[in-house]
Amino acid sequence: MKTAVIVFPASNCDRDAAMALEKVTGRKAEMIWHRETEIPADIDFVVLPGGFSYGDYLRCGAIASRSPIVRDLIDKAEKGLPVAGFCNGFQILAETGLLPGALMRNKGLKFVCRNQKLTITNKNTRFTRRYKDVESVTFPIAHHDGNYFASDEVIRRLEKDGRVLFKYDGNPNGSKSDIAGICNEKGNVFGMMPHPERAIDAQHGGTDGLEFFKSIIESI
Amino acid sequence: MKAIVHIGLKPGVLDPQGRAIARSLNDLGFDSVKGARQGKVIELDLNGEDRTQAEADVTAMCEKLLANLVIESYRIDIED
Amino acid sequence: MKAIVHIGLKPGVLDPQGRAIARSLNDLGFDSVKGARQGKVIELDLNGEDRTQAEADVTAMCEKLLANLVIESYRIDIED
Amino acid sequence: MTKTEKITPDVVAEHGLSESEYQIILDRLEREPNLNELGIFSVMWSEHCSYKSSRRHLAKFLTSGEKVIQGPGENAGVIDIGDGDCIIFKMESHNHPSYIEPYQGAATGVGGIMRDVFTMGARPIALMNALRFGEPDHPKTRSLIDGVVAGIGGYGNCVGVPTVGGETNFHKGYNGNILVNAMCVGHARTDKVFYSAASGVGNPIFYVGSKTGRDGIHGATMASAEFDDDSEEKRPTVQVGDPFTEKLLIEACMELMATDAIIAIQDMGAAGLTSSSVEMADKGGVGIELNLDNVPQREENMTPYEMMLSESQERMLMVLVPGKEHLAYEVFEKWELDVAEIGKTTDTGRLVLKHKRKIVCDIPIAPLADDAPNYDRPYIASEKRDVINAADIAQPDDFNLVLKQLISCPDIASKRWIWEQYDRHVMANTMDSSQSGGDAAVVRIHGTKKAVAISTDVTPRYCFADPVEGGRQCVMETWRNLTCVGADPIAITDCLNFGNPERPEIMGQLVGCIEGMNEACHALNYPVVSGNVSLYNETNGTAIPPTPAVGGVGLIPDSQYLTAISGAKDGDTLLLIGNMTGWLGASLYLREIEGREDGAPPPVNFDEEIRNGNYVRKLIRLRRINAVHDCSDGGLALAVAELCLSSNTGAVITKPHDDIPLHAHLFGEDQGRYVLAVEPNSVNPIISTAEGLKVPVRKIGTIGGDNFTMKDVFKISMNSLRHSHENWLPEYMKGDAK
Ligand SMILES: Nc1ncnc2c1ncn2[C@@H]1O[C@H](COP(=O)(O)OP(=O)(O)O)[C@@H](O)[C@H]1O
Ligand SMILES: [Mg+2]
Repeated sequence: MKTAVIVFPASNCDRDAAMALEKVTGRKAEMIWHRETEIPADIDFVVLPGGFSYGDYLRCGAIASRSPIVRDLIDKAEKGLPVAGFCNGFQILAETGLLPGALMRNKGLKFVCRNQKLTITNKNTRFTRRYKDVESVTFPIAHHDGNYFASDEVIRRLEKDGRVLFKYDGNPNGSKSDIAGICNEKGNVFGMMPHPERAIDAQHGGTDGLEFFKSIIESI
Repeated sequence: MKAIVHIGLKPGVLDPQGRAIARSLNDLGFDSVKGARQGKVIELDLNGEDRTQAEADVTAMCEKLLANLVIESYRIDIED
Repeated sequence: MKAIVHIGLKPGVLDPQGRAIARSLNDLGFDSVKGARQGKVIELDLNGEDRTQAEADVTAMCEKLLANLVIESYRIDIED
Repeated sequence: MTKTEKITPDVVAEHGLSESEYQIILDRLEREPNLNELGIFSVMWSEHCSYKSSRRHLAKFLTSGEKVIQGPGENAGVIDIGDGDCIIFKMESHNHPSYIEPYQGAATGVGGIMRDVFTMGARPIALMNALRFGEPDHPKTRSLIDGVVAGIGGYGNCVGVPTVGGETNFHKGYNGNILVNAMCVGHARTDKVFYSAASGVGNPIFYVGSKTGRDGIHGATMASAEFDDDSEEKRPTVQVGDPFTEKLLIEACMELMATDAIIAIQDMGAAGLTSSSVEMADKGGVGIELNLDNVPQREENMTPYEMMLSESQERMLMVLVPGKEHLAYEVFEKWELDVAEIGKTTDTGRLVLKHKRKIVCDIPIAPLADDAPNYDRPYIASEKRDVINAADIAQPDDFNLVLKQLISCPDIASKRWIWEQYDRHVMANTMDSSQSGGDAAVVRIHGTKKAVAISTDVTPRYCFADPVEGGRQCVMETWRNLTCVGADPIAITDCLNFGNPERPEIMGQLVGCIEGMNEACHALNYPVVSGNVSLYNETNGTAIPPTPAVGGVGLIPDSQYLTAISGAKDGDTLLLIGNMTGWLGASLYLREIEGREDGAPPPVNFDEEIRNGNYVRKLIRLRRINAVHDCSDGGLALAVAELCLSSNTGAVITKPHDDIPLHAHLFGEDQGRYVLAVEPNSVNPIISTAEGLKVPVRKIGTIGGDNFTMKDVFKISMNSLRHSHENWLPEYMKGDAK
């Protein structure tokens, strides 16, 4: 089981993501620099970490989504490689088109950092299946642009296909339909604004995020 | 050459920034303001002399990077 | 009436955003791009018919709220 | 400007130099300076860089101790936390820039203080901010808060360093001069600490980071000039920060520091290239020659004057080991930052600048730094105030109302609106932060069981009432707050914000506060390892209240022992540690309820404080305490109310049987006190051990229920208290924008 974290200039949750992966897999995650052109073939799961890649200039995640490594990531994800993006990582995935929709400025126009309760809306996925007996989790959120937007048509389809995995309990940013996390059609690419990787330790943020990582790792 | 790219939200996409601006202006006593929208302008300095080429290039830049077509539309002006 | 307010950084003020955009365009193979600057446009819907009045009002809005005069300058276009 | 421009008395005055200071320059140079040289003297001799009014008084501070690796004099202080780990920290002001351009002023303040810390080899792990705004009704206050908070968050969040705590006060004394003090705490390995002293001759000097533009030229002199109504015209000197570049700069510096290429390194802070090069040369006793043509420039036709005085952000200067230059190029090019060799160290002891093949500056370095003016400004001590007898202050009719007023008054009301805009969790090591409303923030040292506790404090009310007593108290309060989370307090940094030192009464406040602080440092063995002075905080002749902000840092050897304000459980017994006299002078109660700001402040008794604090810390380590909070603003009643709010429960406190008036009992601000929530079966052992240690302890009530109650005196629902506490700031900020 080999995992990797992609590091962009001004990623700042890369270490947190790597710690979470190591905790669950028992093995150090590989850190891949954005200038690389290829994700090694033996990598089983890739995380796009949170942060402010390229200063969030132009649009959050926009410049990162056009970087060399992400071009290869798109290819591999389309062929089924499991990928998860948290916060800035979700914004990048939306910018690539691997996930539908866009993340806009929070409705309140302010950065918001809090412990956010989330309802798990589909437990039948590679990313959530270990939450069997759990209805909701609390993950930290910390973002300025987490307001999920997609056309009504897209939202309807996401809901119908069970591709909305997490919803906010008390919408912090104006996201349509309270959407916090979604996956692609194949179910191998997942993105969410909250930070499960900051919820793997009782001393810091709680442990609600552990089952998320265990779910996806087990599924591989 | 210079290209000016205007990028704005598509109609129907909620614009919280625009709305906040209009409200603040009303609060400041500017009652004539009925609504506001915020967009961005990107000014590019370009090498080369060929207008048609420039237009084609900048269109490609918009499609590939500058605009997010899920929520934004764009308009290009080329100046000499 | 409509007012279009263009707001940009004053010359000499650091524009990290513009720099990042230009660099990314170069990376994508758009070699003709020498530089980029990003500004914003605010489009205001206004009541009333009086152009001069509108111009004065929008200038006041810029000075009071829309532009940060420490680092930004602005330009106003009024359209009917 | 060209260097042929004549140096007239006006030009000298524009540079903020007095006639006598100019005379010294003439004597030292034995000729007239050119404009570049004058500019360099002017920034180096500004209050901001030379500490000319405060230096002799700062020299009195206790600055050494068993755990001190580096005291004041470097970019930041360094303390030992064992196992080869050290903590590097400092606090700095960005008051004037934040008043002029709140977003950028505050943002660049955060950026600047971080550079002071990572320049020494430390990875920044926590940020704090101490803010003072004018009264809420003042027309500028709201937009200043909005901009400052957005700026602090905008910078810290992007760089990815958690902003874990701070303090926010409001007072009309800050109407025209807000205070924005930022603190950064970093972690390094003791054998990988970097210093700024250049050494050797012929070693290459490297410039890295952002390009130099015309930003903030004369920023350092602006920060030392009093404000008047024309200040708006000084606007173009404001710098713009780029946190993205800062983040890259941190990573790149860390990467280069892991090699053995660096001899010395120094950030370019106030007075940019000038102060960084002069300080490096001066500390190392070498000369420096720079070729300004090689300085990476953002704008065309920059003059030597502009390059030397620019305060463009996110830049560093380094002296490298000859032959290792390629390492710098590799690392900084990888991170897409500018990197250039711009000069060499020399043995001349002079600062020589070349531009377009001409020498545009050639001055000896010693007078610039070491021999900078050092004034013994006249001062008069503040007049002592009378002690207020609590019995002379009328008892309120309605204690419920008083509680509500205090819990929602601007200084006490929840600052959630502020700290929710700060990423408090990034780096995944935050164990306690603003979120709990507790006394100190706690951040774990990555990969260890150790954690550092951080607290910033000062009570300007007390410092204004009695600078010496207020000085003692602010140091003491950080010590107490660190104790509340079970940390061993180690050392402090400070940021001394005062008015115009040329006025003897202001100078008296500065000298008095330093004296009081220093007494506390000695009594507590709690040295000062870094700090900053911000003077001339006045508008139209009115000075701010004396505000010596203190940032304390302590160590929790095993983070499992962490105790916080939020752990109280229903059924716990409430204990009060410490003596009680019902001190209402200079209290929050007196100001908020009686509208009076008079009276002597509560005195600090160091022996009692140490006994009480050490006992609390011991109980925490024995895991005898579920929750703890010290009594500060608003006294016992507010301490219990805050503890209940944080723990999400209520409390019943008992009516005392002593002759202290009830309102003084509840709201008096006697120092050295802690409220503890403990399991009922711990009560007797705690009390009996305390007796032997001469620590006063009494039972004051019980935790639990939905109300905060004192029988026959008040009963208020926790919901209503919470509502009052939480709502003031968001409601206030909803008011008219700008
Ligand atoms: N500007 C700020 N930034 C971050 N946290 C803040 C700020 N102002 C206040 N806080 C937080 O609010 C809480 C209460 O602050 P304060 O009343 O100053 O505490 P204390 O009196 O115990 O020192 C603390 O947890 C503090 O960290
Ligand atoms: Mg406290």
